[in-house]
Amino acid sequence: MTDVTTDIRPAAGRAGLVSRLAIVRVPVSIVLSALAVLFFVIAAAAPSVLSTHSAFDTDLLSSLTPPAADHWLGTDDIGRDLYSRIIWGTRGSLLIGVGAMAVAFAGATVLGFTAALAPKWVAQPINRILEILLAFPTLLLALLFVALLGPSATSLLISVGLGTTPGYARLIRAQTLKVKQSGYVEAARALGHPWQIVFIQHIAPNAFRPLVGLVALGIGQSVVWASGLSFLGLGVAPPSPEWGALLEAGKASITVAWWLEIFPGLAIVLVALSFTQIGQYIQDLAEGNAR
Amino acid sequence: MTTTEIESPDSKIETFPPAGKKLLEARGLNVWFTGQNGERKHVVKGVDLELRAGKCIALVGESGSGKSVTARSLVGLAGDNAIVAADALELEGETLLGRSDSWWRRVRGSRIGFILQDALVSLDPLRPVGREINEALSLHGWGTRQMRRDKVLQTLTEVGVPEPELRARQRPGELSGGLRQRALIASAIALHPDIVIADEPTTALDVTVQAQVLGVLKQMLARGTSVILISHDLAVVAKLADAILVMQDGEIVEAGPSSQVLSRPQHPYTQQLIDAIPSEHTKGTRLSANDGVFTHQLFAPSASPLFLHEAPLLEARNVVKGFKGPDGIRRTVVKGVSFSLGRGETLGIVGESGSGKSTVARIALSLETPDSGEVRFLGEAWSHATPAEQQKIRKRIAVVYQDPLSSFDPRWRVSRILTDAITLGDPKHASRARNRAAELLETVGLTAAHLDQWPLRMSGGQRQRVAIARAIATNPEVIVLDEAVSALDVSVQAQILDLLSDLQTQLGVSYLFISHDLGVIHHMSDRVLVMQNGIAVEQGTADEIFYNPKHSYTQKLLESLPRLEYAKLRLAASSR
Amino acid sequence: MKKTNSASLFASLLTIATLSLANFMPTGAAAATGTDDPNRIDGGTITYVHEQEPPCLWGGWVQQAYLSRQVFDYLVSYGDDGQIKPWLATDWSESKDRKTITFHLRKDVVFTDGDKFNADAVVANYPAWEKGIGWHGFTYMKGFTKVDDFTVELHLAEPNPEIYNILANGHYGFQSPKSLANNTGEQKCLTPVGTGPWKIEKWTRGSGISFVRNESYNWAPENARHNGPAYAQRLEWKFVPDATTRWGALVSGEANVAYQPPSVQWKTAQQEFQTLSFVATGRPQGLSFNVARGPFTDQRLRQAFVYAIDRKRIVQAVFKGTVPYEGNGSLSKTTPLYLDVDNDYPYDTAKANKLLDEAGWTARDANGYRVKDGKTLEARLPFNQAIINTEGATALQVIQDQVKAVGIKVNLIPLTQTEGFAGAYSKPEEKEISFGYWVWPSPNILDIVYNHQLNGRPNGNNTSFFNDPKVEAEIIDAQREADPKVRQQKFDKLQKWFDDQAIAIGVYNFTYNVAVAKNLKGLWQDQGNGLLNFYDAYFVKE
Amino acid sequence: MAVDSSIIEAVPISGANAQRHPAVNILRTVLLKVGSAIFVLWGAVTITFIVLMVLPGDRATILLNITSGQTIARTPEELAPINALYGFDQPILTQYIHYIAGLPHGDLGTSFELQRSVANIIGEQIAPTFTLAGSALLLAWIFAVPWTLFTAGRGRRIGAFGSATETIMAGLPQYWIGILLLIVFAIGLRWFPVIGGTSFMNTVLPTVTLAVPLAGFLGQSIRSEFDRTMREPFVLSARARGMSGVGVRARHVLRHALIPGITLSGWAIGHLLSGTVLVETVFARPGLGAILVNAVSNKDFALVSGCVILNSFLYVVINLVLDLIYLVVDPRLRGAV
Repeated sequence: MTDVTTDIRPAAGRAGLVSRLAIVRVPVSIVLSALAVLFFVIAAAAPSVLSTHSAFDTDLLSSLTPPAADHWLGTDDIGRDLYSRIIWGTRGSLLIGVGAMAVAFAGATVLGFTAALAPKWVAQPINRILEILLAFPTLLLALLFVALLGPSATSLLISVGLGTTPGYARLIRAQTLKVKQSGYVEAARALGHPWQIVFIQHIAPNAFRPLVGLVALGIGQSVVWASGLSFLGLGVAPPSPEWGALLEAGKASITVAWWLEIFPGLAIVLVALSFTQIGQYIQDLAEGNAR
Repeated sequence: MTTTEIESPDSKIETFPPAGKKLLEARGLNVWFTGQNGERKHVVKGVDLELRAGKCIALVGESGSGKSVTARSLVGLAGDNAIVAADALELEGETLLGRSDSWWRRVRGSRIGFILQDALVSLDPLRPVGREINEALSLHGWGTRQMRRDKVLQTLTEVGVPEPELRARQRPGELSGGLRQRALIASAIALHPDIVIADEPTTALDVTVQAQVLGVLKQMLARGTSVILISHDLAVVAKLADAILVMQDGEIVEAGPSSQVLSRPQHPYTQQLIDAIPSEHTKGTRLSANDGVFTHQLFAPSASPLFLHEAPLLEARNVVKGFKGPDGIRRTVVKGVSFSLGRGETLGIVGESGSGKSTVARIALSLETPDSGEVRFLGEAWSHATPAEQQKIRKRIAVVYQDPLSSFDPRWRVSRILTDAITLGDPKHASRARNRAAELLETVGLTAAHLDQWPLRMSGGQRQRVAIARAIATNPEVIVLDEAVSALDVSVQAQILDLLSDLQTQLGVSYLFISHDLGVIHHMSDRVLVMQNGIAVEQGTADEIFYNPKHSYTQKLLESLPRLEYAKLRLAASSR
Repeated sequence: MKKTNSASLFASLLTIATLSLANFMPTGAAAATGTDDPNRIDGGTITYVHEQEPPCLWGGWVQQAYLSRQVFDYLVSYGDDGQIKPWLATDWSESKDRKTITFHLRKDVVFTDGDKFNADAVVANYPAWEKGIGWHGFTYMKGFTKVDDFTVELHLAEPNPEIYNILANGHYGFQSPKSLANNTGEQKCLTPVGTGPWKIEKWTRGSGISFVRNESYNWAPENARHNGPAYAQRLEWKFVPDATTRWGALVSGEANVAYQPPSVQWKTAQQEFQTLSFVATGRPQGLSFNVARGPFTDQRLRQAFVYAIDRKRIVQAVFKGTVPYEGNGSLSKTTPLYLDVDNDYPYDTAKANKLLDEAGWTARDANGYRVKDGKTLEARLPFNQAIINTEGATALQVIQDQVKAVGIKVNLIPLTQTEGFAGAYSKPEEKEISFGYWVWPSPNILDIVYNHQLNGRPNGNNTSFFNDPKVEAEIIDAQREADPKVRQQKFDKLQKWFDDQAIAIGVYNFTYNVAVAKNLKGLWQDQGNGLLNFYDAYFVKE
Repeated sequence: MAVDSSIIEAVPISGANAQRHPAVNILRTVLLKVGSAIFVLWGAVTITFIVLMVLPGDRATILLNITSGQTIARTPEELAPINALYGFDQPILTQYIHYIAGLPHGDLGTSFELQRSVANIIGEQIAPTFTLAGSALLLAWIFAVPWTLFTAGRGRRIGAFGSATETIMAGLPQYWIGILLLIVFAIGLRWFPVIGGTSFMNTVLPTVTLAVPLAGFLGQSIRSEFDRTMREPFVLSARARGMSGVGVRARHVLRHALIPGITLSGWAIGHLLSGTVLVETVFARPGLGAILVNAVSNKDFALVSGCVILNSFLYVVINLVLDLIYLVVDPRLRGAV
């Protein structure tokens, strides 16, 4: 009998995701977000299923057609179907988003765990390096890497990934330190489990749990980031319809062909939004805040 | 249920006006909560209560009984998702139903004061307490700035806060538990409301602090304020209340004058609550109604019960431990504690918060290494053993924490929690670990059906049973129980204490039993160690300590402890 | 004769114009108005929105010439008819060996810091030219010598008929000797001191440069519309990288003159504003095939590539009339001795396919690309994003798409500014096709871009890696030819040969367009290199 | 029953904490902070140096090509004088030591591309960037605080609406908002100037552009803390004292909710260079962003490094300032410093 408020509040705490999903009523916004993500995943995996035209075939006779029945989202200045280009650009854009997160989390995991768990003489230097990298402008890190690797999807992915690594590393470190002090880690130690087992069974998975949502969130943000680099002319080689490149190219025609700028932008927003929504939802579930 | 009538003569009653005016009355109070999915939950069911001037009535019940919701409904703060209905709900004849927010704001704080438990979280931690009290005044447009400032100090003095100027400038975190709880009371009574509702005002407080706060409430009563006291603790209630209403599952199951309810409980639930309180009188008796369940003789005790001449199972010698605080300053929290624990024995360690008892527990488990001194297990090095040696001994010393939930990996179900421990205890059992887990659950009074449950979805008592099952899974010789029953409702606590006793009898296991609760300690312990500020001030058999305390601190602790009139209770029980 | 004799070499982006083209020559109001317009308003601030911001005001980059032209004066000036007119030099004469030119200088010219312009000033500027203009060595200037206070001799290593064009081109202006001697590097970079009609008041990096007029200016070139101080009081030169924004600034009236309006708005610009256009001389934007190695060593493949692309339509669709189609891969329409080959290689995929079949690229892979001996017909085409704009990149994408239809795979490789300027993808084994242009006022551009050696080392400007001593000799011979008619014939023959060989083919001309508000008159583009001249520009009452 | 869950049981009972020696402690803290700040700056400069050295592309070639508009490889004869002039021919370590040695004297070196001292360039460009970043942060706060105040902790519907708005804002690409704002408000409606500049009217659209995603992030972080704090018992206490719902939000809950917002603001200021680059590009506004992008492209080490030093310095300073702000907002921390 501790907290008088517990009796009117739903128990906050933790439980397995699966069982929670089963009992929690999923909000409409999450359903819509999941549908959007599904749409984009299909577009990335099998663009031809969703596209209506070729994304690369030019048709100089129908350049800058406004959105219509034939070209749902209009055409660009050399007659390519914008809708199909957005669909075909999904793979590149999502790959950059997902890949950047993979890079960021791979780096951040190693750095974060080491900084939190390694002996002082290892952890301290890593903490220092993290501190230096955090003081570095993220965009500059990305710029340097693009300059180093040349403009391509791969270098965008690596640049955005590495640029955001220090931030995530610090989060993982903080999370690991928190889990390290938790009751169940102590319980496992008291039970007689050696450190490696405690790490594998408890620390690593639980430190990651609240970050699962962050990954989804980061995918959306990475797409935005990468498109920003494309916008600065550090993007993917044409004619790739990567979204940032579409925005860059559409800018010149915006006064007469608004669709070239609006729709790719909306695609980016939609991806960022739906991934963020799902990310937050997963995070809430993981932290037990979902009702 | 019957309306409470306060007629019974009590020693205190003479200081009050004989029959107070009716201040607050509820008839047929019902509260529902609307859940996320629109379904309604009936949490308060037809409660009747009546508070007369200068009286104290108490709502008693366990968690989930609806007592707090009832109290909050009386100040219109049941919550946004609550539906409150009543045949009548009146404050001095004015109805409280359907009142606007601005009307309520005028009532709250000026006519009805409301005190919550634990001022550490019930006062804004970012603001000085003086400001909070001042706010109570300014919200009701009371006085000028200067008058309010004086009033704050006056109110603080009223509730017994020394150096009020200094304290008013401090934030809750900077005050001791007793002072901040008094400050909280001050913020609720600054405008001298006729009615004060105190919701668990002493819960989470150390026993000495609790005594101080009860004293403040008593003074309020003496000044003519009427009090509605909400508590789970019958002993606390017994000190103050004129009448007691016992709540269970949203209903009042018994109501009557305190003496009557406590000494001649009519309802079995009331009876059960009273019986469940552990104390010096209950030593060696069962606290709960259910019989000891012990269907499986799972394993022979690892060694035959008593080797008279063997070394103590656990022996701490002059253990010292300090920690560096966030300010970089090292504080010694355990200052040379020695004890020994024999086979099949229970050593109780009692002390208030900050006494260092939990650190002692961690040192006993070798989760901390003492700065000096050492702990030996069966005469072998334990606190200073190599990790490999420690690994072996760990399986023979288990632990149960206050909050079992936090000691379970949130990703694991009960089965995994138990099989993990079983396999670790003896890898040979891996193949039939699940069966053994089921047996363990039955041993601790659960069933195999619980295997696939998430601890989060279990009740506090069930979780603690799982924690105990995990503790005995490795077949240990010692179990460290660190406030293992402190978070439980009294009836559940009774069951767990009984279970622990049963296990000790059958397994011959030794307990290092750490608690702040003197009653529990006395009930459980063979020998007791009293700690204060990191020092073991007194050590001896339980009866020596409790009936013949030598050290002044021990004496103070025992004096502070609110007790029921046990003789009377026992009498009542035997006459039943 | 040395083989580098006639080459003025190194293309910077300097420009010259000689021919009038229907759509690309200023015909309009802006240029033709006289000095005594009754509606003229004295003073005012002209706001010009330009695209790129150079590091320093003066130097060898055309972006610097645009600016230098406002604050410096030059020995000679381009006339509207393409003839060279006197400016700071009143007259001049050439020695017999054409290697020494004697200039007689004006005597009334004063720098804005009070320093006098004279022979000493000319001589003092030469070291700065030598050091500050990256390609200076290719002009064959050796230095000035003072004859008397107002007479200098310019010495050339080789006779150079285009030397006047170069001296008039915006890079070879004069700074005050005092400032050259005493000012800091930063001052020389940001606020050089000249004799010109404008003085620099302030340069806010990332934003723009404020010019104020030189009140004592009274030595305008002969082809200027007036003499005396500039009409307008101030000139605000803003740097706005985005075309749409520049357009918006013009439309909203914030700017009076906008550089390179968006192509999609060009029609509107022509209807609602005054426009000025100038087609750059030299070599047009074109494709150069690597003839040293790879598939395009085969002439049939080069020709097939050209037949496979519909160049006229691409230029029309992508640039919407802002730039003209150019068929000639060697010389642009405005370059002297230009040969029109616009009708060669019409769009003909059948012919392209036939040529490819003949060359043995008959098999196709799963994606429809041609294969021979297990190798896909594939070409790398790197392009520098700092030089090829978005529309240029779009044109390349259409080309890529069109040649795909005949089974050629083109890989576009965008280079960052760092890569491009660091010389990435400039070796024969790194690319099959190059895309780029050279601004140069003379047909001897052929020598710059086709000579395989330069000072005994591989010539970096030879992007087709062409290596044929016989043809190189013919180019030099044509450049040195004294008889204009024969010279024309020789250059025609060479242009035709390069066209037939399809070593380099044209796509479009680099064109310098501006849109001008209707209430600003008198603005003209230098007919030698297209530099804007704000000196004569004035506002009129509306 | 509260049994200390923390390892440290010796919680000071009163606020007195008499045993400390404040002067020694403060000096120690200051020295530590300054030391780590210098270390961070040194590390950032060194990383910049290493990366720019590793970056492909010869600086002398870039310089030659950029001043003549060409993209070709250069001969050693052409490069030698440039290398000698800028000291590119010295051993890398020498160049590094030379640069580092100049720093303590405030010598940030000279930009070889712009022919100017880096300190001058930064001094000239810092104001517009600061104005932009500062006003964007301010605007983000001005939006986020009332927005959270009125939509957080008010039931699911309103909360979901508030939170969705924030999510959308946070997900908007900055340059995209910038372009749209420019097209609609400057070019279309002509409410604001089109050409970039540093006047007030010139700053409005860039500020909004930068503020929109920031307000989204800020709102999200404030909201979650707000929601959490609304469930704290002291909220009930204050209500029971007679305080109105709005009063509790504004006077108690908000203060708690601001703490994560402050953390985020520190992060945002620390990354102002990243944020302003795109916005400055879209609006053709002077500032460090464009300078930085160009400097990286041209391997202009001194300039890039100057920007890095500025940013790192800012990061360090902001963190110190934040520590102080935390102390004001959350006095509980005072004992711990």
